[in-house]
Amino acid sequence: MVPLSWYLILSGILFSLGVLGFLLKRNIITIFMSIELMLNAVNLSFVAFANYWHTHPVADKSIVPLSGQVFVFFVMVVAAAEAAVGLAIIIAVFRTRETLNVDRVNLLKL
Amino acid sequence: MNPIQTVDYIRILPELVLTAFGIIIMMADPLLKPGASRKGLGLVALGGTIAAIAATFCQIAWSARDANFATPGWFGMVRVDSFAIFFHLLIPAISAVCILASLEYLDAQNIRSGEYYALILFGTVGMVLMSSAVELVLIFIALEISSISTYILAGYRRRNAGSAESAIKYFLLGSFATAFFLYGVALMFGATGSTSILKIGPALGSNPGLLAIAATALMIVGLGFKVAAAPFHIWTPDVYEGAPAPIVALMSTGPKAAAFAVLLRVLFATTSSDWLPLIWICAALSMTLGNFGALMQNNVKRMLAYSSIAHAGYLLVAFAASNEIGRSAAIFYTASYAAMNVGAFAVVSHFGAGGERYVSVDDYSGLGRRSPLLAFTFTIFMLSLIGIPATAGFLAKYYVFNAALSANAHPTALVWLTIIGLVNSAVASYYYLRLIVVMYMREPVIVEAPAPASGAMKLALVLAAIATIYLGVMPGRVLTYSDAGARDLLPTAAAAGSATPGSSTFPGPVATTPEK
Amino acid sequence: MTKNLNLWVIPLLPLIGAAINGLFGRRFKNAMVSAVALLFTAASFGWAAWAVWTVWPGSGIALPHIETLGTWITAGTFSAPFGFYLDQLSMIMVLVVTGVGFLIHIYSVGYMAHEGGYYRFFAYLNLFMFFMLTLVLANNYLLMFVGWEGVGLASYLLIGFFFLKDSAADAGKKAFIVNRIGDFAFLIGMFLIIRHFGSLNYDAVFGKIAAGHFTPEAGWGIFTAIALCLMFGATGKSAQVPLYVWLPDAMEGPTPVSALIHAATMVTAGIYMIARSHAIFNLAPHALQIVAIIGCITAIFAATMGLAQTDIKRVLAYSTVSQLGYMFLACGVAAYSAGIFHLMTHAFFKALLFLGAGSVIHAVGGEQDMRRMGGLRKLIPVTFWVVTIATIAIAGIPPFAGFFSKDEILGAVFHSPYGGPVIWGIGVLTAGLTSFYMFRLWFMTFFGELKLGSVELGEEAHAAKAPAQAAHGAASHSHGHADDHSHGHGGVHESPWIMLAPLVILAVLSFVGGWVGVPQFMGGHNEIEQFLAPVMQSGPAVAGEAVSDKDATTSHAGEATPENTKEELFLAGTSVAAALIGLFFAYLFYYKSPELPDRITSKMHGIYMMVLHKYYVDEGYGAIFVKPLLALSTVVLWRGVDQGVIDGLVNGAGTASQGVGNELRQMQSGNIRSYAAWVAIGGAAIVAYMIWLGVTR
Amino acid sequence: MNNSILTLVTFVPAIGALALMLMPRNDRALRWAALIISIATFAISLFLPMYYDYGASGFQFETNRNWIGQTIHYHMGADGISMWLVLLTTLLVPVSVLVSWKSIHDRVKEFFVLLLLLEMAMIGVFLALDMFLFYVFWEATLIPMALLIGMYGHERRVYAAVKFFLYTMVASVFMLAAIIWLYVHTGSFDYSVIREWIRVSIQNGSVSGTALQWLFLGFFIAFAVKVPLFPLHTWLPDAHVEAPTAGSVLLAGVLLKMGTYGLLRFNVGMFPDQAAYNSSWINTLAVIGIIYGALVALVQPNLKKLIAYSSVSHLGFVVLGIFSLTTIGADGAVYQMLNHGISTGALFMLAGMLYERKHTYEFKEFGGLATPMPVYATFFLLAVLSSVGLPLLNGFVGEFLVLSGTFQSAMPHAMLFAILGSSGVIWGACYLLWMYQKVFYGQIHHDENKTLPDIDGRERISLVPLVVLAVIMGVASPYWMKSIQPAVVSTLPQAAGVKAQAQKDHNQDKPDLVSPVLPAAAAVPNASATGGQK
Repeated sequence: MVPLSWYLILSGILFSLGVLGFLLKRNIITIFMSIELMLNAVNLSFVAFANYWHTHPVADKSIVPLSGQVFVFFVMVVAAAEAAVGLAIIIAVFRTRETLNVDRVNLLKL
Repeated sequence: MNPIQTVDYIRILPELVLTAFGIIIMMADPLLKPGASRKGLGLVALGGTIAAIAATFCQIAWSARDANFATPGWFGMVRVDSFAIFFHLLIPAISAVCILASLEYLDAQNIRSGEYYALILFGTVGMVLMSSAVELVLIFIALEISSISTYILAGYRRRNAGSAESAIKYFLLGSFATAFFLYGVALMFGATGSTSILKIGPALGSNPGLLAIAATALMIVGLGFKVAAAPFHIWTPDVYEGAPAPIVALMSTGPKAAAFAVLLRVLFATTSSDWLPLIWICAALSMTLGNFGALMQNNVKRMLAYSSIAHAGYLLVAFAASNEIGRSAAIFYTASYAAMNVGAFAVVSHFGAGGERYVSVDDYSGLGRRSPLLAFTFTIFMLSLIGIPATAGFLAKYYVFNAALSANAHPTALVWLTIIGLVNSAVASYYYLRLIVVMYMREPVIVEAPAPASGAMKLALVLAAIATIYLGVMPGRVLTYSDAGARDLLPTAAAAGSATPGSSTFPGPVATTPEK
Repeated sequence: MTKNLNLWVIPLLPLIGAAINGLFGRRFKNAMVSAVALLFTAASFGWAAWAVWTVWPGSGIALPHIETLGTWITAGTFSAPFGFYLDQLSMIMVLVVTGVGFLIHIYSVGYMAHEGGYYRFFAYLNLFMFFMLTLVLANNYLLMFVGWEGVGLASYLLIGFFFLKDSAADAGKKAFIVNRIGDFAFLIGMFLIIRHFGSLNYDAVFGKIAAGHFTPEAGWGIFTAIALCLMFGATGKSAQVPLYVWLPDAMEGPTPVSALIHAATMVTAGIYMIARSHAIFNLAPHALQIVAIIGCITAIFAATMGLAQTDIKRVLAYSTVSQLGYMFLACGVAAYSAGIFHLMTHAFFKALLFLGAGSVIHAVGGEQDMRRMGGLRKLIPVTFWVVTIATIAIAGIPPFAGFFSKDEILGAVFHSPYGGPVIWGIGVLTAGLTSFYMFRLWFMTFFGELKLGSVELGEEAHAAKAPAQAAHGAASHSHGHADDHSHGHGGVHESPWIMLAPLVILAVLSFVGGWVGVPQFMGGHNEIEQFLAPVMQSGPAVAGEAVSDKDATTSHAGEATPENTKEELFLAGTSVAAALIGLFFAYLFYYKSPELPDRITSKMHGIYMMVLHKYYVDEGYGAIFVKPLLALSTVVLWRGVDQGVIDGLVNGAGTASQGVGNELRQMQSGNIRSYAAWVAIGGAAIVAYMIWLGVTR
Repeated sequence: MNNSILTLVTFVPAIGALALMLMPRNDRALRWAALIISIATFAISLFLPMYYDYGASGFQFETNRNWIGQTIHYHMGADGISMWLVLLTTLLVPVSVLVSWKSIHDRVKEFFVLLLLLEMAMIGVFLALDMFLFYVFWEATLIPMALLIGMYGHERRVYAAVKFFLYTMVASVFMLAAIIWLYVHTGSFDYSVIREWIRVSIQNGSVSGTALQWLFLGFFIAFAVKVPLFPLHTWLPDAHVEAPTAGSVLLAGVLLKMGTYGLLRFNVGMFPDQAAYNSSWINTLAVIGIIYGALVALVQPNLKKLIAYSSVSHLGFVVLGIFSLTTIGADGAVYQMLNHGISTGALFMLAGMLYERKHTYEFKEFGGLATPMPVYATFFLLAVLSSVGLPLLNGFVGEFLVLSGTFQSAMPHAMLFAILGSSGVIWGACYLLWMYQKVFYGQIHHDENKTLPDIDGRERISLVPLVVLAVIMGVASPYWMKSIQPAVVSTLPQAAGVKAQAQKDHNQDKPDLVSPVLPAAAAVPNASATGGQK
């Protein structure tokens, strides 16, 4: 059986990749994708942890370890909503600035 | 037994009411003629916020009758204790004033869409829910509800490049930070097997493991971003500058108050206080960066943005105090800051006129002559932001520093933090004073008189001003509420839940009934 | 037997006069103003005379007679009353002040008749009377200080009476400030008295000394300190070295003012104060020695300066300084009654001299330079005769008043351990010089030819005269009217009788005034010394050194043994001889061969210039104190410390904050990715810190 | 009546300000209304000395009720110190209204509203016995004053207003920190409670000297800036020069007194040991202030600046008297506060009247004004003489007592301080007479000055009360002292740590025992019985 730590390390790597993508990419859409990557990395953790707690039941019976898997759906829903709104905003930016290069979106500063 | 009881609906009544009003507005909007003023919808939204406040009073009444009201409902996800009720009153009130300010603003900016109001209401739902949610994923969702609404609202001046930029910055960075928060939630889930704040505390004990510590750190990052605490404050000036002024009024106070509420709940969930040095540093950094950054600003919105960073810093001082007085002070501070800052941005939004033309400090020259009342109210807000006695800002600061000085843990460090804070507030007085100076001591550079404020705007200003003065002069009642809220926050009280009904009862009706 | 004399009325009457004239005088006619002023001064004199007569020794009323009106200042354990104190000493003083004051008031009616600001003048003059009477009648040092400062104020106002002239305004200011330097020491002296006696009341202070609580061994340092402070205070008011510089300049004031304030009364306040405090001084032999030395130096120093002056009033001014030096000297040798005696006679003849000089100036149309005068003997005979009497009196030729008092002092000096032959010799020399410059004045003014407007004056006189003439144009149109009268008289004329009458009375007093102090070796009884004896002995029967010199003075006055008489006669003869020698040289230089002085001065040009420039003392003070102080204040303190350092720091802090702010906001590059980097770095730091915390735990 | 009189005095101006705000912009009516309100306040305040119990010590007319929660109280009370300072305030405000009658013609309403608000805050500062309340009033004076300077001042008014505000703001936050610290440890804001707590804590050693020292400094810096004590004084000349006349009058007359009042009431009253411990350097600063202020005043080319620096010098006396820690010195200091309010207030009014005519304060524009303006010159002379400390005028009494008290003080180097401080009498004469000569004496060099109108009836009416008071206070000081003295005595240190002082005071009752250099005197009974002639 694959140990929990592997999942967690993978999740951490994915999350870091998301962060790096945000930092290094210039296209707004790509950056947005990086954020999605970060969220999905988190989802991976959730699932991994849910599985872990499923096999290691806790004393407090009111805790429902399966909830971890449910959370993933919530996160996905939220991510979808974010995507909808985000893309709308990106379009608005494109309309006013006619570019998707994030480095050129710097009217407001100092 | 049906796990969901009637009382559970009462527990989310304000959210329900707000959502209902939001949906009504969304549905009504297409029925209105395009290009027509959406003032009517604004009034509906205003009604929604008032209804939400009324719903909160319903909760208060309920809590007086039902000792178990404060126990978590909805499968342990929502806990309506005095703490939550405080924010249930505060946040819709903020929204109400912002809506009042928006009524005039939207006409002035020629924005004709009803979703604006609906979005405010939905955002409010998120904020209100944040304050009563005790489950991390629910908090995440509530956070996203409020955030997504404000992302859109920030970009509402569609023809303005700055507004769009503000929105994209807010959106991208906000999502970025939320991802950190979420990662923290996941790790916390991993560490304890639960995402309920009420349960992770006892599960962790006083010596949490590495995973939990990392989780706390990540959540601090996410929430720190939302409250604009340094070093996560960096988005604030840009976003505030570009966003519509009434929305800035809202998002500099409402989500902030809610995020602080969450921060309070999360940080004090465990008896561990590993995060204290972090908060100390954040507080000192926020105050310093905020105040010094504001010194040289010429754009009033931007200046107030920096100021809001600084105020987040003052608020964090109360966190650093890490005692009940501190928690109470923090709660009180959110209310005080909301009163003065909403007022200040309301003035900015009115004075900015069409296209927010007049937002530089110089534009305010001679305002005391051109529009004495507007200048006078603005002065009240500025004085309050400086922290002059007899205003909300002073008392808020006073309680914060009082808390810091009465802390038992790390007294020396907190004395220093207090001194940093006090010196900062002296430095800060310079840039607030600058506005007063130009208003009263310089001759006007703009010849056209500012348009007379609409009734709604006047009402908004008067409400904010009264609140500012009231909190500064007669804060007694609000303080008893914040004290009660602070008491309910304690993990022990929360764990005991129904065992100590007195502490979880909102003191309002108890205090007021005999008078009536 | 006690009797309420209401002594407070004596000073209060002139104050009422001053108030009436000051508040309403502008609307009064001149006659009304003078009537008010004279009435209240006369009433004050009358009341004083009545009070003195009532308590005259033998009347059965115990002296000193003390009346307390109420508390003036009270704080902690300290309290100072409005109390009045009448003893033999203050009797003499109060009579001299009110008497001479009244005469000078009368004179002023004539002298000031054509000046603007007539009401102002009399208001000030009455105000002066009020303060001077407070000074001499006070029963405690603090109230004396009231008078002390108050006469300084009156002096300031009166010197600066012709305030359109810068020189007058300057002189007034100088007088006040220099006096304040003395007052500063007086204040310290008072603090010391409070510290060690707990009170400033004479009866308390002297009572404690009289009770013999203090031996010189135990109290030596303290009494010396107190005495030195008081003495320094007195040097200011009584124009002694080093603070005499204000008095010659004070001649900018109207001449009656010079007579009243700067000759007869105010300047003697210092002498009065030392005499009043003799109990303290007697316990401080070192201080006495210093008083004697200062008096001696002042006497000779001022006399030499008087030699070369050509301004008639300045000669008198230096003469006053010199005579005050005598009085100081008398106090320094513990011959207080001799000092007071000289004070009294000096008041008569010096007031007379000033008033006479005023009459001369009045006669020659405002001219004050003696080189332009001459031959006035025939033209103004009354003035001539009274001035002659005064000159003889001051020169110390018997049987005029000055002789007795001066002889008394010199005798005491000779015998005293603080004096001795050297100081006595200087005193005699001074007497000779006094005689010389006074007769010089007399000859230059009244003999020879009238040279009005015909003499080409030296540069000095020009320089002095220039501002006055410049001021003249404006002055004649306003009430600030300069001394030079513009109601153009063709020739020299005698003054009206309202001015001459006081002169005559003073002349009589200058003649007979000394007879109250005829020493025993001349067959007199020295009444004044005996009169004052109870006061001067109210001090302690002190042990040691102080007692011996007390004995010396009392023996000198008291008994008359044959050897004593011979010695006294020798001493008196010497001083008369000195006076006659002075007279002879004056006759030689300024009557017989008037070209002689020029020859001498051209030979001894350096010394002459030094004397003419008054030893450059004013210039020296200016260079040492005034200019460096102003430069320090401007350059170092104001521009340097205030604006440079402190404001520099304050403004610098402001600028620095703004600079920091400007740097900090560079963080805000506007670039989303850099923002995200901040968030990421911050987040990484926080996570790293927390994990480090967890790992190390 | 007795316990609402203070509330009445404090808030009548505030109510008046509110009423003015609601009035239409009729300048004439506004002026009259402001005058009537301020005179009414003065009339009400006259009840204080009338009903004051002169036999009692401690606070009177007290009112004490909960304000915020259980700990922050609305606690007001007056003793002999604060009562007279309140009266000084209520006297100076109507006078300031009169003096602003014509000089303020723009934004009249705001002006008088600010003036009355300022009055309320100033009165509150003197009467508050709850530290929180005190701080509220303390800060509340700041805004109206800064606005008065900034809105109605002269060329560099903005700089001056901002400087004034920031200087005092920065300093007072330290006081706030100290107040909070005290609250946290005592659980109370009440002055008497905290004072007692500190006393007890010192006795049983439950509070460290270091902590007290920091607290002392926290209060000290706030007050020292307000006084202003060298080297924290540089805001004052700027503020004065730029302020409108009424602003200067109240600034010098009352606001500076808040600093010295605070030093006496709080620094000395609450921290007796620290006051004694720190007296050396504080007195050094005070003496430097006396001499420095005078010397700098001496070379000012500007009338108002000169008077401003003279305030630095005069307030040095007050600080010296307070930190002599003797009854006499502190009595004198309190008296000197009142005197300075009156004499410097009058000087600023006079300067303002000249400004109305000439629109400048530069000396080179004046000279010879005694001729066209004799009445004005007379008033000016009286004010100058009062300021210079001429006996029989008020200034002398205060200065004398301060210096005398310092001289008797048991504090280290007290005698030296007293002597150096006494030199102030010389400097005072120098700069004030120099000023008087520059303005009034000599020839008139500017033709337009020849026809300057003398002061009119309104101006005379505004000056007369001050001048008359200067004389009365100079001759009848016991009337004031009988209430000041007990208050000072109960404020001055009684704690264990200043035994030397207590010993000293004790000794002063029996002057025979005083001097260490006169041991022979000790055994002899009171000498005045034998020496006095009765």
